[in-house]
Amino acid sequence: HNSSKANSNSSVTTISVAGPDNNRPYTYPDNGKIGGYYGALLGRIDQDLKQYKFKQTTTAQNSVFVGLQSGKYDLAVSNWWYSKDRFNTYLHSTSNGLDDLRLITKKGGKTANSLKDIATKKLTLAPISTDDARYAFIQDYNKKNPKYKINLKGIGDQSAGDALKQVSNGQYDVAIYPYAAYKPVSSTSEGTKLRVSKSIGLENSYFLLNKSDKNEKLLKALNKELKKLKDNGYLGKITKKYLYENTFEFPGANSTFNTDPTK
Amino acid sequence: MKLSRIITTLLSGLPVTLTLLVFSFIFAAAIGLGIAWLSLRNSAVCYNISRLYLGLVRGTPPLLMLLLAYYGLPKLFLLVGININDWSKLLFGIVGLSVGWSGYLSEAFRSAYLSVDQGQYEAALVVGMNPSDAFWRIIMPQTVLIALPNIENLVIGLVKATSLVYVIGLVDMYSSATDLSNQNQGVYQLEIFVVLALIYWMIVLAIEWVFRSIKKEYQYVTV
Amino acid sequence: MLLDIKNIKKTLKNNHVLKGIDLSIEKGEVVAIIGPSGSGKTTLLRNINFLETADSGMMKFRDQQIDMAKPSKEKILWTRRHMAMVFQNYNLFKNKTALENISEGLIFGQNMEKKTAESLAEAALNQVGLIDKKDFYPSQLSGGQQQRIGIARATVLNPDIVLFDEPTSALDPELVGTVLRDMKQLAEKGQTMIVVTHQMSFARNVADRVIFFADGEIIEQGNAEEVFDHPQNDRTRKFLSAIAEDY
Amino acid sequence: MLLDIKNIKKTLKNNHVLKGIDLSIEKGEVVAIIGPSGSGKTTLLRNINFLETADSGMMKFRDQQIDMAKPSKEKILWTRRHMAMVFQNYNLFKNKTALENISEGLIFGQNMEKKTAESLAEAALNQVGLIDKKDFYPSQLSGGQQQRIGIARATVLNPDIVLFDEPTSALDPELVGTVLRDMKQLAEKGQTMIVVTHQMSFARNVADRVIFFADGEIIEQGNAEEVFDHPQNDRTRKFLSAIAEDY
Amino acid sequence: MFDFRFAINSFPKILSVAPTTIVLSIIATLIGLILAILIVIIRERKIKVLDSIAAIYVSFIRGTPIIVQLYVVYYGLPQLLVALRGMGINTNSNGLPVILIAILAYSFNASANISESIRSAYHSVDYQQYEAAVSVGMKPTRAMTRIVVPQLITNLIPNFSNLFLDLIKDTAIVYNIGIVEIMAKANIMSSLGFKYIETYLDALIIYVFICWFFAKLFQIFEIIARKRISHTQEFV
Ligand SMILES: Nc1ncnc2c1ncn2[C@@H]1O[C@H](COP(=O)(O)OP(=O)(O)OP(=O)(O)O)[C@@H](O)[C@H]1O
Ligand SMILES: Nc1ncnc2c1ncn2[C@@H]1O[C@H](COP(=O)(O)OP(=O)(O)OP(=O)(O)O)[C@@H](O)[C@H]1O
Ligand SMILES: [Mg+2]
Ligand SMILES: [Mg+2]
Repeated sequence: HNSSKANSNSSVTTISVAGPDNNRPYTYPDNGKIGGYYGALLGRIDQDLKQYKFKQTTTAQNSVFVGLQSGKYDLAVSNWWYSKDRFNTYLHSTSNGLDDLRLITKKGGKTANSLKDIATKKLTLAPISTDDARYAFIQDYNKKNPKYKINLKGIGDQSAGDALKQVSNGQYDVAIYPYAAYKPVSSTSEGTKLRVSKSIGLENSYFLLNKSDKNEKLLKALNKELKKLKDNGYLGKITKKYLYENTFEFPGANSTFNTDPTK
Repeated sequence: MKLSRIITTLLSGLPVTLTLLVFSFIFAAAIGLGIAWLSLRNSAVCYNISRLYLGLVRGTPPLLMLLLAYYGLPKLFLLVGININDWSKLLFGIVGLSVGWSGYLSEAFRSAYLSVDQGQYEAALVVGMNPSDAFWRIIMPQTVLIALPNIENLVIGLVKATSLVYVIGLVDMYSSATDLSNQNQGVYQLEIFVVLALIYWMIVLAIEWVFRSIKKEYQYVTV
Repeated sequence: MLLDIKNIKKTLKNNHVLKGIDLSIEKGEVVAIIGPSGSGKTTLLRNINFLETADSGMMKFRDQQIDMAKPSKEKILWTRRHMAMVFQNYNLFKNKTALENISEGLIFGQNMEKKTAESLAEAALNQVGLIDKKDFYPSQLSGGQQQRIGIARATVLNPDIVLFDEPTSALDPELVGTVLRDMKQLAEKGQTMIVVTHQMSFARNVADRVIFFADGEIIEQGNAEEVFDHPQNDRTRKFLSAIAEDY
Repeated sequence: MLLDIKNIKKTLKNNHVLKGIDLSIEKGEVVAIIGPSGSGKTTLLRNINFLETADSGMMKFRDQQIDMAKPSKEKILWTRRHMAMVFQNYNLFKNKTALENISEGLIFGQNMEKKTAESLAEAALNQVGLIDKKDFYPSQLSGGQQQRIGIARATVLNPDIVLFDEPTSALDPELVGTVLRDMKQLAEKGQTMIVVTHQMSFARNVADRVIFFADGEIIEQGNAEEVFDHPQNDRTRKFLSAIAEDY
Repeated sequence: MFDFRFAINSFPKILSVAPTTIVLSIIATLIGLILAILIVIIRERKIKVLDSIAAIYVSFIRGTPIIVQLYVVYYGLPQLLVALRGMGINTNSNGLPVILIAILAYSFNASANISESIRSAYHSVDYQQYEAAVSVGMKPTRAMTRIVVPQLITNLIPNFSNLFLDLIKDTAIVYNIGIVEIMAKANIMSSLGFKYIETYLDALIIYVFICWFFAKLFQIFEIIARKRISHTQEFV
């Protein structure tokens, strides 16, 4: 059913892929295709899996999931983290990347080195896009740590630059971002006023797929491919290239990467 | 950031914005005319259908309308076995905006039609025109002229609404702006958006000028 | 008999506006209808021309017999193409020039070629002395000019009967004369006309027959002298005295 | 002299509408102004009441000297509170009842108590025989009734002068009489009035003086006989013959 | 794929923030109305300089998308305040609540649109009604408030209703600056499981109902106003 379409070569299956259009450096629109880390990863997978052809598009993040849910898209790419509901709603791959989470504060202002710090020091956390995995991540944290709850505010699509500006001008005390999102901002005039914490944890990301027989089959191929790319160092290579540091070389990276969050 | 870079980037989205504007307006007008026609027929069923349509369409935020068009419409078509997923996004954007604006246009036409002097129609019949000639040659042109100020407002509203197609990933002027802003981590957001606002304003000023010219052309046709 | 109407009845919102009227018009006759406001004069003309459909009534027009309560589309069109009407508020097509107002009926009512229609329209404009206004829109013309074009629009169709509904009552007093003069000329040429009017002098000087109409009925009719100078009915007398300038 | 206007001039869009007019009115005088459409009659009344401001002109009204080109707010208000105006289209306040239409000016123009104003308004309604319509809105009244309330609204203010601008020209012919009779009564009571009118019979029967106005100028004036029966000026003669029913 | 239970469970939660949408719309409309009246007075009285400024302001606001306006206020206002602080004026840009920014942006937007509606309603009142009022000796302002304004109101209501409904729908983008109204709540509810269709359907139902409700309310106002204030309806 849905958007799979028999090509001239009937053995090739077309997969429609969507990614958010403002999630640099993970995904962004690049001449009608997906750019950034996942653009590179998809390109490689497309090359390797001859039986699949990946039709790419970018759109607003909530829209990506409306499309994924309705079956318009087969595969959604970005640094999606684990949440139980997501994994129940969609098919998911094994890990396809490793994010390094940091807390960003204002130089000379209040500091935080862990999520618990934010709660105990009563710091205000910059609002997080409700579609963003970080939002669910903090919700999850709050559920697990009812004693040290963080005051979480939602917001619509917002770039890292905007959020970090709010920290640098003192509107909020702290923001949480993967290092990759912080890094490009750090060199801007606002960014030089910021201080970044050490890694407060590593987080896996996954592909999410619309539930269908076609995609079950795709999933198997994807998982096999991801394992190959991890093992041959391709993931590490593009992580270094697009995300500014090779998180796969971090201590504990291997065990984190290979854990199954559903267990 | 250089102003010229901002302007050229934003203008690269202009063709999409204008395409959306022109085609959405044409289709919205066509649907709107149909709905107005339904609501003016002497039939309770037709009237209620048109009311229901208007209630639904006019109560739906354009943002949701676009999502519905892009994701809902293909599902609907699949029910009858037609796959339209491969249509371009631009088409879905046009569909969403057309449906969204059809409600407003229908009301504009309806009220304009009702305010055309009934005597005009009768005078046409009396010189021996058949009803359809009377309608198309006398009533319709006057309806359009009466509706003109309303239509102008709606076109301007439509220009602005095209900015919402970001929600289905169409790269119009607004999306070009947000993407440019994101390329620089949002540092130049304010500058970019001010330029964006000015470009939209120019488009609207141009539209106002066109309508002013039309009004001037027909200044003696005081309906 | 050119037009012969029998027992036309019309009810509007429980209001018996026409209570069974008989009316016959001979070819060449000029009939003036007078009567108080709201008595149904306009309604009568509108029913004759099928702008409204009567509740009952038979009409013989030329050689055609028409059931006024159930006229067929063809008969309606046929009737309208052999009759013309001039309105109180002129009702010139606002989106058409003076010339187009006159040619429109020729082209779309009588399927005439555009060229021919336009030259006929120009001739009609010439006759009322308004040829220099041919490209003007109604809003650019005075009331008197508009009404004279309204009359030209009606007569250019060469109709068997022209119906006039208070053609001068929306006009400034000095402009009334010009319109009435056009109408008088028309009458002198032998045009059959039914004229609803408040201009007693026109009724008196031009009409072959005057009909006094009240409350949906013909109360009294006859030539001008009979009706104006020797009214038989109280209602007629009362109306005439209200109109007369006795303050 | 109650009102004495000197050399009033008014240009509207490069159009010399009033070309320097002198006009004096004695207390108790009834002046009728006649003249072709567009000659500036309405404009004259509007300038007297400061609904428009003249380009130049001096006005002496009662004991006040007013520069018509630069009237102060206070003088405008004072003038309006000693004059009243009756409009062609009645212009009753659509959002007020018949009674309120009359009392409004008393309460807000003359600072009268509401109670007193209302009893005066009722008396005025009684006089024109419309007391049973006191709670009706204008849309519920006939044109004749509306205009008679318009007159009551003006006269209840006990003004020194009432200005009438074609008070009957929007009325059905049978309704004209009632309004003219009200006006005649008023004149007989000694009310000073300036009446722009097309009703020659009213001008003839009621007016002390008739002014023929054309092209922004007073062409001729005198009593009715002088102007109507022995007009001195060609323009006057031409106008009178256009009005006369000679078709 | 459609999770009915999720849709039904989310509904009351999304509904619970509907007041934010409504209150935001109402406050913005009220402030907009006040600004609009000022604009109308300035423009109709042709007050020098201010008149042109008001005209440009209205044209600009009517010529730019609300989402762009929202961002310009959102990013511009703090910078303006910072700049003012630089000039020695003591302003605090930090504590600026987003709700204030939203209200401001939507009020500006409403003021421009409403001012145009009022102007057209004003022009549709027969000017002679005003003249009749001053000719019985009312002061000009009184003639306005007692005669012209009551008649203007009925002409205004249908347009005003449309503008209000548009504003309600336009608030569907305000989640972009972090205010939790209907759309934001729908997004938040969805983000956990990335299930959007259900919550968007909920939101749609709520919007359609709200719009239907206010449309009816304004219709009733109009009927009442016609009967009680303007008496413009023909009594049959
Ligand atoms: N659409 C309608 N619905 C109900 N009653 C109507 C309608 N049209 C006209 N009437 C009524 O029918 C009666 C006759 O109206 P008509 O216009 O024929 O009178 P008239 O003699 O032409 O009057 P006038 O001299 O004022 O033109 C009036 O009492 C009027 O109120
Ligand atoms: N606002 C205006 N702008 C330009 N010209 C105007 C304006 N108002 C009136 N005029 C012109 O001023 C002249 C005098 O108009 P006015 O209404 O005073 O005439 P009138 O004698 O009252 O005519 P009528 O008998 O038709 O009422 C006319 O030629 C008219 O076209
Ligand atoms: Mg009539
Ligand atoms: Mg006048």
